[in-house]
Amino acid sequence: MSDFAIDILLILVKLGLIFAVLLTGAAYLVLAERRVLGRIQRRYGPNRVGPFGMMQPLADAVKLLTKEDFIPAQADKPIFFVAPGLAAVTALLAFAVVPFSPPITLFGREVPMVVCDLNIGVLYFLGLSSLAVYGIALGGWASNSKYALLGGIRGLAQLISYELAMGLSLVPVVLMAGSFSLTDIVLAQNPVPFALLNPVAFLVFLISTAAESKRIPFDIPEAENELVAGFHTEYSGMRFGLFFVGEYINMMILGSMITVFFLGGWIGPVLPPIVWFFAKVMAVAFVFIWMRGTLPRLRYDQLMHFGWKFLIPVSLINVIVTGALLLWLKG
Amino acid sequence: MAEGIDVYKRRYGQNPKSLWRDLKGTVEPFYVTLRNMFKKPVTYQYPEEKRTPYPRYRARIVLTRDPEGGERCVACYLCSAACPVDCISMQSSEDENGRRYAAWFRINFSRCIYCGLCAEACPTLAIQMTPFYEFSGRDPLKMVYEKEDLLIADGGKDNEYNFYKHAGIGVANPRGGNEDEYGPVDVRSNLP
Amino acid sequence: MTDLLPQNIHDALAAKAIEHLHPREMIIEVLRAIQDHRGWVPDEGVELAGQILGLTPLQIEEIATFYDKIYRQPVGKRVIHVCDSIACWSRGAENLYLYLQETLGISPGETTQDGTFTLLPTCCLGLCGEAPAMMIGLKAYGRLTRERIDEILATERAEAGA
Amino acid sequence: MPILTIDNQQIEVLKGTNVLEAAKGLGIVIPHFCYHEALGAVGACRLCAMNFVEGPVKGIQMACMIEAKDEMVITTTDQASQEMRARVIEWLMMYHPHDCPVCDEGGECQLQDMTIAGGHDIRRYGGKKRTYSNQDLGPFICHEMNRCIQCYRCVRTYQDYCGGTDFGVLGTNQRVYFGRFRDGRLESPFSGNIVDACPTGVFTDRTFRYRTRYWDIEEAPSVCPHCSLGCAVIPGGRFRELQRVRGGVNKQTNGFFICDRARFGGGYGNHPERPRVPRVDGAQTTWPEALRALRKRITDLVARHGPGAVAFLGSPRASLEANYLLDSWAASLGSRRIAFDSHWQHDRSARVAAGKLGPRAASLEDIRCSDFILMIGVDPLNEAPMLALAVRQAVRRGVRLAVIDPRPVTLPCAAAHLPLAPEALPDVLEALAGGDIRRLGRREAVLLEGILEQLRAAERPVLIGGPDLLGAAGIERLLDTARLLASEHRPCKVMTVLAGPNSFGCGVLARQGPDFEAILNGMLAGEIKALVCLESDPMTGSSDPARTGMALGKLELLAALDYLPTAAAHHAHLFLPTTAVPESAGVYVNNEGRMLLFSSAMDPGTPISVSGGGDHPPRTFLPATPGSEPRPAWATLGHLQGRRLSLRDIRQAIEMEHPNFAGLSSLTTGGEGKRIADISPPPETAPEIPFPHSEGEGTLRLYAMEDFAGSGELAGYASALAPLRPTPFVMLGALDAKQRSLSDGQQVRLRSELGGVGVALRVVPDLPAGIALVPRLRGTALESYVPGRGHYDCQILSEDEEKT
Repeated sequence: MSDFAIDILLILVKLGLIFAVLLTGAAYLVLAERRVLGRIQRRYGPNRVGPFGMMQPLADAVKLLTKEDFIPAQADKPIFFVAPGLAAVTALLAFAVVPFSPPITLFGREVPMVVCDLNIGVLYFLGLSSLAVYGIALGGWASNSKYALLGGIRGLAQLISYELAMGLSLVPVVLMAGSFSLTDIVLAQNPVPFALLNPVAFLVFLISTAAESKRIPFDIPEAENELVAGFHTEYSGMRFGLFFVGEYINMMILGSMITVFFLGGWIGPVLPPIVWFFAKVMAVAFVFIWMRGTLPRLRYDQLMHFGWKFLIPVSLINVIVTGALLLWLKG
Repeated sequence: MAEGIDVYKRRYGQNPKSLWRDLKGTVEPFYVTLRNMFKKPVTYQYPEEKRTPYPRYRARIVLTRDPEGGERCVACYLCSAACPVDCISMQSSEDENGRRYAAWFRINFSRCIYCGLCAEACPTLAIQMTPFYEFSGRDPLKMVYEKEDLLIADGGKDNEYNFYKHAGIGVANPRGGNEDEYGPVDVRSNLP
Repeated sequence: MTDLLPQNIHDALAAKAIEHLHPREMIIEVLRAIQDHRGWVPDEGVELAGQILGLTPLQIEEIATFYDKIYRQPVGKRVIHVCDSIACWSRGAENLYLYLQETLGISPGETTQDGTFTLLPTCCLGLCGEAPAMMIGLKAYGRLTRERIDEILATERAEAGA
Repeated sequence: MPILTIDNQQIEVLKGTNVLEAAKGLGIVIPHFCYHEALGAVGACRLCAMNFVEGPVKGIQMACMIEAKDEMVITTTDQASQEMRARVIEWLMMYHPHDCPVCDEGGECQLQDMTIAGGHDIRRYGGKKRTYSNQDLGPFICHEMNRCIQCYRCVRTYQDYCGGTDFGVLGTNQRVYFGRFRDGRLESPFSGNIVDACPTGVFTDRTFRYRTRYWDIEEAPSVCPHCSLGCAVIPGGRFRELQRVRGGVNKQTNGFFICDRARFGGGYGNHPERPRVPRVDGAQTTWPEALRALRKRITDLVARHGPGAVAFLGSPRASLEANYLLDSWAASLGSRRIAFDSHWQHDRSARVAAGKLGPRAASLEDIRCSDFILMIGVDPLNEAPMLALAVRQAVRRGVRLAVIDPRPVTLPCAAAHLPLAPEALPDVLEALAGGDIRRLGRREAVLLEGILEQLRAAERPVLIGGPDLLGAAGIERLLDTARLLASEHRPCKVMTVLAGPNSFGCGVLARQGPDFEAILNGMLAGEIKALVCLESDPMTGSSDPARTGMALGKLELLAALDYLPTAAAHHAHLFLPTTAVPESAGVYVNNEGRMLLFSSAMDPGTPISVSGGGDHPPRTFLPATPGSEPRPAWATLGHLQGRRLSLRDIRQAIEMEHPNFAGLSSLTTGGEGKRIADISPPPETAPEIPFPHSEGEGTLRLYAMEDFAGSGELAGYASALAPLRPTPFVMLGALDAKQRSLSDGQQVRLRSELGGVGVALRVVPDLPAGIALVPRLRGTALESYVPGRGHYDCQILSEDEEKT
């Protein structure tokens, strides 16, 4: 068997694994969110299906699959069909560059624990996370519903606003790591994660990712009390499910990104690196859920105000300060 | 950016404490929610765990009887008039003693919203709400209760009350025989 | 009929009623005639008056139950009407009324055991100038005292007995 | 016209209006009990207190007792008058029992409303309450004296307005009692009005006892179909059943009150045998099937025998719209054989009235305001009861009333009665019109001279006549008399009582058309093969039931549209159910030519009391209401002609075709209606009715007369009226009775061309000699004696004579 074939096989195996882990992860993240929110509100959350409600995601899937797939009369059908997939796929694709463990040696070969260690991983990630909004915008547009359209437009505006802050908050990370490769960034955080070295960038990134994934308090595109359900108002059944899955996969990806960029990736004592990686991702996911259970939704103008007039200036200043500091340290 | 700073100035310039308050207001809730996460949920796990409702809980409706065992309901239609979902219907009638009663009385429990307005409207304390809430069915027709299903052999919440002992029309007692009445007037009396 | 009204009076009243433009005006007259003869006006008396006057019993009864000097219930041979209006009351009628009840052993509206006296209160007799006053039959007595009452009762009892 | 200020608002009112009414005109309704528009003000309840600030009277006054004057300034919301009203209502309520839940008045009780409006919301009196024993007031009225607040409205209604003499007020002081001398039915035929008049639950409708609350009842303004006066009534239904009828207000017709026949005679629509499903040849079928069958059979007959083979019979109890559509259906088929009343004499009379009455027609209000009334050949209490009440109102004002009629016309008021044989009535009319008075007897001539004198002296005299004894020719003569008596400055109005609620409308539609007699001849001759009866029963409706029965037997097709289980409906080859008056909308034209709109109060359907069999209603869900097949006759008739018409379309079509009915489509329910325009060509002169004098020893001329509750077609199916129906009797003059040595109350045998019947004898002192009278009583042996037919020759024998 040639190396190339083995490489392909390994990539396929990794892809399969990642798919499986991401999808089940997303499904259980839904359950985890409902349970945690329940506890925050002093309820139990879903606990009827299986022990501790562990089979709930399965039941949800069955329900979503068996529900009627409703298509509005005047909808732009092709786009309407594609949009939820787009939302899920772009989210999945971003995971290609995430290293979740140091390379391991398997059958005498060194196998990198990343699907594809691009040397411009950061740019790839930024690009894909921006693409994710296509699903929302197109879904909102294709539904031929004013709520959905408004939701899509808001999603676009919100993404543009926060993408900038997110990108700018990554500049110090790249500066500090001296590389665009995510593996290099992780390695650069041994022993001190960037979250401690540059907390401002960390916070800006954390907030921006929350806004990117349209999580509360930034869920303006689907604000229930104004827009019914925003961009997915007209979606039902598994198509709605895809949007949902996309959103939670996105949450996992962003969690991974935070882990990679700021929390030192797999690096940690005692436990195997992959466990550390997942623990950190889960911790970030928990923070997101916690945030949802705590904060109320921002108003649209507040959201824009906060993004443009606060986050971007702060991250710009942070770039300058970090750059200056690095120059001073090295110089 | 200068404008942005102006905004912060306008907002916090006068009172620097406001910034602190805002920050605290953003962070403190995280503590509150976290603390609640470790408290015992208030949920009752219904089919396994049952709660005892208070006596005045509003669930299944009954028709009660007066202390003498007679039907309290006089079929005055006030409950059906008060009912916001029109689930009560009846036909009043008169028995040989001149007592007004319901020839038939029907509550459609598949429509009832247990609001209690009927019990509130009832002038004779006949219609009362009970705390019996485990009450459902799959066949809507089986949820239509007739008078025979609704009548209980008890006075419910006020066992002593008998409307006809106060109504002054001579049903429970002879005319003028209630304790708050004079005997019937005699028009032909010689007394002025 | 004869125990209600003697035939001759009946005929006289009937003749008068035919002449009368408004027989209603004679209601009291006919009722008094019956009462004079019978002592009081039973239901049949009301009906008889109706027959005489060409009116319905109700039209008679409306009048009969209105006036307290027309007795629609049996009374004794003598009916004592004691005035209980303000003028007599201020002159002590209340006490005399109680005294009468005591002497006769009856309460208002009742008849003595021997069937002689019936005691009834009445509103003003028009004898305020001679208060306290009472009326027995058509005879009015004023300036009453206990002694005078005893006297009057004795006379009336004697007359009634005769 | 005084202008006064009430609560800072100015209003101008007619002179003589009281302040309470004036305030009502501004929308300020002050609680009051004793004041009633029809009964007037007596100032007894002391509730309508207002504060008179400026003007001729000052201080707290009873508004109903004070005439509105210029420059009055009145407040109703000041503390003093409000407090006064609150106190008064508290006194009135002191002894009132605690029984609203079991009181039928609850919910529509003026006392409840006024108590709340007066500001009395909590009882302070904790002492004992006065009670009364009740009386049994018969099958119509329930008595509950404990609820009385002594407003005297009942007595004022019963005695003063309606002229009843068996109910009144007894006692004085704290014992005032409203009742009868003894238990028993209230005898006045207007007794039901005390139910409407009583502001609380002392008098309630016994037929409606414990049935429905006001808020559950479906009501709509309607018109009473029992006689031709067109009184406003408000029928109310619940559970698909007509449960009661209340009096409506129409100041031009009935005013505020109605008769007991209207109030308690609504049960015809609830008749247990009412046919509710279409039938073809005796078998129940569906609507489309029945309509198709009828259309096909009629087309076949027309194809085979020509359009003349199909005849139509409208009805004075069907709405104008339905009659019109029947007419237009006949016209579209090409048949001119349509009559609108199976009773020949009634039909002709209605045509005369419709053609000639014109602006001379008197409304009941005209009668109430008249100053001399002559009634000739009319018996109001039996033929048109509210007419008697209208006449009474005039008499109460001191107006003289003369009655010329052989029947012992009973009226709730004093009247000069001249009993003349029916044959003499045309002579009387002639004499009144200026003819020779001496043709009558001496006594009659003297009386008639007097009447004529008063008639000439009166400023607003009204002549009233009925078709039963006068006949069409007599009605025509009555109209001529009125024309001769009237001058430009002095109108002489006429009221003609007609047979049915829509007789007048039918008369306009009928114009020169054939009458039922012609159709009957056609049927007997075999020229007419089919008859379509719209809400009419020729078997009992025509003046000769036997001949009609024979003619109907010869028909190939008898189609009936009806809501009553009549003989015609029973025998019809094709039957289509229609809606009863309270279930449908339409227009009636009353006897003075007033178009009156009635609207539908309820939907047709088998009452729950029937479908539930007395028990609770069945526990099923059905897609359709049981027994809801009846459709309005106009809808069915439109359908049969293949036209989809709304009532509005029909009314506009009627207006187009008959300009008399101008304004028909702009009528509104609950209004006073509108007189039809008088532009119809006068009808041909009605044929004279011969009054043959009877021959032979012991032969009497027997006339049938209407009875209050027993004669009307609708009344006959109203079970609640049963207590008012007399047992069969015959009336005979005192002289005739003496000749035959018969006495009052005796069972006698009545023998005539219709056979022999055993009846009770009533001796009437002043019945003209040679005349006997029987009431037409449906459902008895006297059913076949039809009023208005002329006379029957009869013999009256005692039972013993009969045996020998």
